Amino acid sequence: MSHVGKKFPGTIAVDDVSFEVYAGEVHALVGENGAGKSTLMKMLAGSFDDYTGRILINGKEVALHSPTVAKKYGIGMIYQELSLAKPISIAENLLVGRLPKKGPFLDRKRIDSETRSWLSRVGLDLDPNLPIEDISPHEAQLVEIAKVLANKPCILVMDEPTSALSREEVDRLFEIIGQLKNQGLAIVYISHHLPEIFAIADRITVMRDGKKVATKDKAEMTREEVVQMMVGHSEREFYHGQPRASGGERLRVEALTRKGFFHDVCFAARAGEILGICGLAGAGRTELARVLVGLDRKDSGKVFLDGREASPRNMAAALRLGIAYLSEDRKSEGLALRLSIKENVLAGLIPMHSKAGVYLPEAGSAVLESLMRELSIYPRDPSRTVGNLSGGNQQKVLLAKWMACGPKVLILDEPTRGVDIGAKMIIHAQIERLANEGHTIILISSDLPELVGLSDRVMIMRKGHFIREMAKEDCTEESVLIAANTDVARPAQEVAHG
Amino acid sequence: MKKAASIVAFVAMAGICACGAFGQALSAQQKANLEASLKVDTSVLKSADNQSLIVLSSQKKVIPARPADPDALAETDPLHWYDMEYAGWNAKKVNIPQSPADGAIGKKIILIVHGDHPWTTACTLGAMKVAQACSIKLKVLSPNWDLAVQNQMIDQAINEKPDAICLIPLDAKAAVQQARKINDAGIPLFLFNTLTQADAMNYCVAWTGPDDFGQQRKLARVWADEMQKRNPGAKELDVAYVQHAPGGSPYFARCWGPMSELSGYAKTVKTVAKEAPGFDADKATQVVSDWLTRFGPGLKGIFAADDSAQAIGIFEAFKKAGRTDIVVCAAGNSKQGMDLVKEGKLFAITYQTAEGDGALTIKTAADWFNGKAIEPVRYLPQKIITKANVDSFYPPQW
Amino acid sequence: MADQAIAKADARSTAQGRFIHFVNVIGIYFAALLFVLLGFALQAAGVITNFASAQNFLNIVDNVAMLGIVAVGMSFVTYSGSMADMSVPTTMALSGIVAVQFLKVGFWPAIAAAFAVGLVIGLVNAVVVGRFKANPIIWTLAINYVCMGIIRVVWVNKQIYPDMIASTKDVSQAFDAIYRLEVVKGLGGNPLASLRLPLVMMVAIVIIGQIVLSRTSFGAQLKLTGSARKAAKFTGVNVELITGAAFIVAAITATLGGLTVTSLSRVGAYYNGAGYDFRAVTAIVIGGMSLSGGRGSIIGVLGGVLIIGLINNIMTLIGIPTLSQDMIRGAIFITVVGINAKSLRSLGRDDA
Amino acid sequence: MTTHKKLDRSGALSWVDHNRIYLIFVVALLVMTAFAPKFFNVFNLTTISKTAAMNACVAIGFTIVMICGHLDLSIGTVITLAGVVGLGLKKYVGYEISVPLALCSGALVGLVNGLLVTKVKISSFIVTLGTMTILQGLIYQITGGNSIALSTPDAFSVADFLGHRLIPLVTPRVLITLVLVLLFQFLLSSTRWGRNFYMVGGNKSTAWLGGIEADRQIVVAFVLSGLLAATGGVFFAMESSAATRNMGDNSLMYVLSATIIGGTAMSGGKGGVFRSFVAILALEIIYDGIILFGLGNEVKIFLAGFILAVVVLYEAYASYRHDRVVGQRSELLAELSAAGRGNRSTDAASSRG
Repeated sequence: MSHVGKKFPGTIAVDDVSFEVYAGEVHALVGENGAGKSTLMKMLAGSFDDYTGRILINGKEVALHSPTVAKKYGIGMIYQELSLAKPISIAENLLVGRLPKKGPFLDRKRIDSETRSWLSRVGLDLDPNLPIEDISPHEAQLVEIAKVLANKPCILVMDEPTSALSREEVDRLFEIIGQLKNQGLAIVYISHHLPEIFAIADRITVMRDGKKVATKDKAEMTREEVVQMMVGHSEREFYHGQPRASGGERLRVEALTRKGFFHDVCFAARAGEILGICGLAGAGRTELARVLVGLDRKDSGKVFLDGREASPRNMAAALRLGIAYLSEDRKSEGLALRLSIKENVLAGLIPMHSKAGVYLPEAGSAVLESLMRELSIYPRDPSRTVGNLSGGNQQKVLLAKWMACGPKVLILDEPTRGVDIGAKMIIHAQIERLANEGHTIILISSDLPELVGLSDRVMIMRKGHFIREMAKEDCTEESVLIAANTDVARPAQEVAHG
Repeated sequence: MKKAASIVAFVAMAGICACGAFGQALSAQQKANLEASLKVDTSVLKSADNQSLIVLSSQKKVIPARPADPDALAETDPLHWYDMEYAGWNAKKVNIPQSPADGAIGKKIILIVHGDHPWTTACTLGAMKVAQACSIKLKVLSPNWDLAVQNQMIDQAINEKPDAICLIPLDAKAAVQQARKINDAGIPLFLFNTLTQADAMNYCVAWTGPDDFGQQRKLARVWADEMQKRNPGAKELDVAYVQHAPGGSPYFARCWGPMSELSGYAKTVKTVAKEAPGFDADKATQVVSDWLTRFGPGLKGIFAADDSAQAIGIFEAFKKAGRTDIVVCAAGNSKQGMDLVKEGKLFAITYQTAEGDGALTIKTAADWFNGKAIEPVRYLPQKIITKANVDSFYPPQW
Repeated sequence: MADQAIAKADARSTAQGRFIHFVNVIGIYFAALLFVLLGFALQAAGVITNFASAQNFLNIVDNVAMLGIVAVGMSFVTYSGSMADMSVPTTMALSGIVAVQFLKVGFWPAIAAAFAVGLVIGLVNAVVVGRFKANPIIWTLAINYVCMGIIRVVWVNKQIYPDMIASTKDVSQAFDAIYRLEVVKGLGGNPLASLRLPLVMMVAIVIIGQIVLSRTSFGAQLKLTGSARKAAKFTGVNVELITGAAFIVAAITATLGGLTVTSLSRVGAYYNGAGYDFRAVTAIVIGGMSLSGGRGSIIGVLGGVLIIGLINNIMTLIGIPTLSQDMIRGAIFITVVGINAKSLRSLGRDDA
Repeated sequence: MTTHKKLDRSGALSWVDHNRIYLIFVVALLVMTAFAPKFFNVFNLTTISKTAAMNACVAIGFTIVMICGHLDLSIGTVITLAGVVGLGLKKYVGYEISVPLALCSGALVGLVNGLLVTKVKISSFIVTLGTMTILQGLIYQITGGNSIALSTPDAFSVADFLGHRLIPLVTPRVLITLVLVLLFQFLLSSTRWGRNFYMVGGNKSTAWLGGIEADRQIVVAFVLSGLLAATGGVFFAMESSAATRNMGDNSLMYVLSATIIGGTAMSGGKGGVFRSFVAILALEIIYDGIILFGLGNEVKIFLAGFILAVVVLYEAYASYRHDRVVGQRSELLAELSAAGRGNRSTDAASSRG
């Protein structure tokens, strides 16, 4: 199996790229958002019927005009967005399009046994008849991986497969990748996460602006070089890590509990401080944020804002109190993709820009103008539809929306997930600026360099408990990671005392 | 549960056997029952509008000979509608059960109407009044304008084995199979209110109800006379018809009935338009407004199939256009219609007794139980209501 | 930067975005104009007469006034992303019959009672669809059934007449005037051309509706909710409240429509308002409002209502039987929506 | 390994939830048997099955469309159209040809619906609303507002045949419906082709990526819906020996309610043909009982709305609850209950002390 090559003259998303992957290798594909990685791979998976250029598998030219055809040629793809049908059972999702048959009818027994064996392959023990909507998101991610593996592909494309997985699950996945590689599969691995890339890739291809920059063996490259190829400068130089003079206590959380999600969480944050919250997937970070802004109801505990108890009943109340939350899912929870930049940025200010019920969007023009400039939102035309912007700019619009509200406490949940490095740097600069201006920032992030680089303090969450607080001096990517992975049997309070 | 059901079944069976044991000859008890039944006087009953509840049409309907192929005649020829208008008169009755002639008292009748409507409520009330007077057990079923449900109710009614079934068929044509089914079960059937296809008449003891065609023809003459009076010497009187909802006999009787009548009676009357806007006042307003735009002052008369919503809509349209010269007649006997007659807007309407309709079918069944000879068709009286006599018809039945 | 590439595509799409706006709002009036021209052409060809008269145009708008009132309210529901309020017919019937019943007390109590009933239905829909996110179509359909059952059970299949129930003749005349009141008499010197209350109400509701939708914070939040419910929720919009409010608006206009239709037919009965659900949806969709929410305008809906009025008028003037008109109406409906969908799809937004 | 609580994955409640419609059916049957006069006998039960036959047949196709995540509002008019075509052409070509033609007319309407939904990409609600309106006009155009009846002996013999009782509860028309229900239930649950409908409704892009021709599947669903609505309509008309202009008008709301009550979700991907069938039977039992009790349509309408409302409300509430607890961690809950037990025991200890 060798040599996949294709040309796309004139196309904007992917421009005249040749790319090859050999049997028995893990080929990493890296690049900023919008660099064309995903588009390139979707062509391979048969998602487009109007690509130009040629694709060759095993030296023979093939026309991959539909997913069926691509599948026939043994191409399997794990998508960034889950491609599972929620009301349908795990088994049928896993074996979609090729449910085992006995004669003309389905072979229930084989469906069950086959599903179970593939699930156990990725470390899941679930009833194959459960619908996807009844399992948790990271279980679903594993089912997604199992689904592609079950197709026994000879070329496997993975687009950000680890974004929803915990450390253990990532390790397990890498183990599987290793096995597959030894079986002679060609694996394309797309990720923003450079440590992962360097952990498993054999060769690395860097893309930028829809063009290929270079393909090299891992041994010939360093992380810095890769980053430089992606953006033209190093990632490291960005985090200044200047200590900030933080003010008095702004937010205090006492024994906050939402049953089954997080228990007895206590912490305090000062004005002008960036408080990082670190934890693996499912540690309860997002759930904590949701309770703080009133999206979910707490079961017990107290929250104080500037010394006054603050338990908002809904997001609107939270906003009035001055707590805002930038959610991790910008496409469905963050932005109204069909509306314009202006409408999105000013969305949080509707009550404030209204007099006696009359909405005056012009009142926000100045704010809008300055935010678009500060965040260098591109294009600069506020009437543009947000859905047509690049991921990075969408994320900037989302941040701008909350900056416009000027909250006392801003909770950022994965503020740079899936964002290219250029946008990431702008966003980081703005976060630091907000803190310097005296806003309290609670930063939830799985991106350890970001978390460690930006935060003044880091709280470690594990399995629904706060287990440790680390000061800036003690924080390194490694120490935080180790802390987040350590099982602590004691309740959080004792840790706080210790 | 099952036990209870079987007991019920057993008792029913026992009852049937017991009845059978008496054989054909009337027992003394039956004779007494018959005598008591014959003594019942239903002529004292009144409907809500203070009219006598049961009045048979005094005029004898003249039945012409059937043309060879009525469909071949023009729609404006009265005989085109022969099969519909004279349905039942020439029926070749099939397997009609013999009357037990043992008196109506204590008999059980199932009355199946077509659907819920204030008219139906009044009709049912009339039927109940007679049933009460005759000591008939009456059960009323309403299928809510759903043919499938009406079929179901017929099945249920057959299962209950009543002494007779009275039915307003939802559809003139579907009535044939319905009537056959009831006939097959050996239950006497009395159709009423809507005219059915002629074949259905073969399976029923009798049909009762308004002579829709005859009545509309009568109304048409009054209408034409008034138009001619208001437009003396006019060579052409343009008229339009607001039709009933398609499907039943009123759709035809209340449009082509007058139309075919006037083709002979008043040749100057010319039909320029007909529409079936349903029974929404606002849709009738729209249609009539557009007619006024289209035909202008030439339009001299409108005949409506319904004197409530449609009539109201017509006069709203007139008001907007400032027209008062158009002669409007309508079929029906609703409160709104009578009010419009009283106001002098609507020229004439027909008297349609809803209670009388329901009453007549029960009365006919009672007569049959009492062993009287039943003519195949019984009409309700024909009356035209105009401003002159409208007061005597208040209060309205529904 | 890849952004520049996107910007190029985006510039193109902005031009198309304006085109969409054109199709959605101006386009609908363009279509209406086409029908007017068709009418002129038919008149010139001698197929129809008197189409081009002030009286006829007044008739056209007069005849769709009630539909307009109901459609504008329901379009709030559509705009909020809840597709349609199928409980409109019985809301109309129930509020109408309750009003007639309360004429015994007086005119204003009757109006108040009607609105109280409408509000209760709206509130129930608001809670169930807004708060518990029940499927709006199915839920409102169920409520439609339930209300129909209530009317039938309470009034036992009878219909009631305003003049028989009203305490005094004045009261029943006042009720009669809801449909018949001439707000402006003798328009342009023509004693017959006058503006009646339903038309005035429709115009007022259209103006209020358009202002509410485009100029108030409620409208802005409704747009956000309709475009992206979850994002709106995460932006601090009380989406439950906003969605619920849309249903209440629909219920209020349905009550107005119910009062008008009851006043017109001079009878309180369960069948008043039948068919207004689908008629309103048709007007809304022809008017360019997207069933997926957040797109369209009240002015557009008015255009849709007017087009329906024009089609009806022209077809009756030609003399096409009402029931055959359905075929043409249906075909026009699908064509208009198809064109709309296609123009949206050229932008990759197949959400019409 | 996964550590999440298995939500509603077992337990009586979940079982009840899943088999809701069968419970409603059994309860309705028991209540009516116990209380409704003359309910539980062969005649009456046959009446029920006969009445249910048409709508049950229509519900098959409607359910398939709904499983695909779409809605077919045109079924009512397709029923009428099929009746009109089937009976109207009989005198020219006989039932042998007119019935297939009637079925084809239904399938054709379905095809048009399907193509407009998939190719022009208009929401199915709108498309089928449009075809519904068009068909209303078309039927009027064909019939001139008149019903079509056949009163020839051969038509009567067909009608009698379709309506006669083969075995208790089953007439030939019921048998046709039963066979179709079982056939489609089987196809939908046990063939790849059938499962594909669920996949398309569950997530169209998953289906597409899985190599399922989603658009074709949707078109097939609409064609089936048209075909089965026509089947229900034409056989009903044949048994009545008449096709009326509005015989299908009441079916849409009825079938829609039954399908929802049966547990097929409007969002697609869930449900089943057999469930809809049982729902129709359950409703029919309730309606029949209402008639036997001597209650009027007002009760029936109210109850129909009430049942539908309760089911919709329950489902909305269930998903509202589901959203609240999805993702709960079992070990945290375990910890909590352990703590609770601990507290209680210490309380007990202190009170004893």
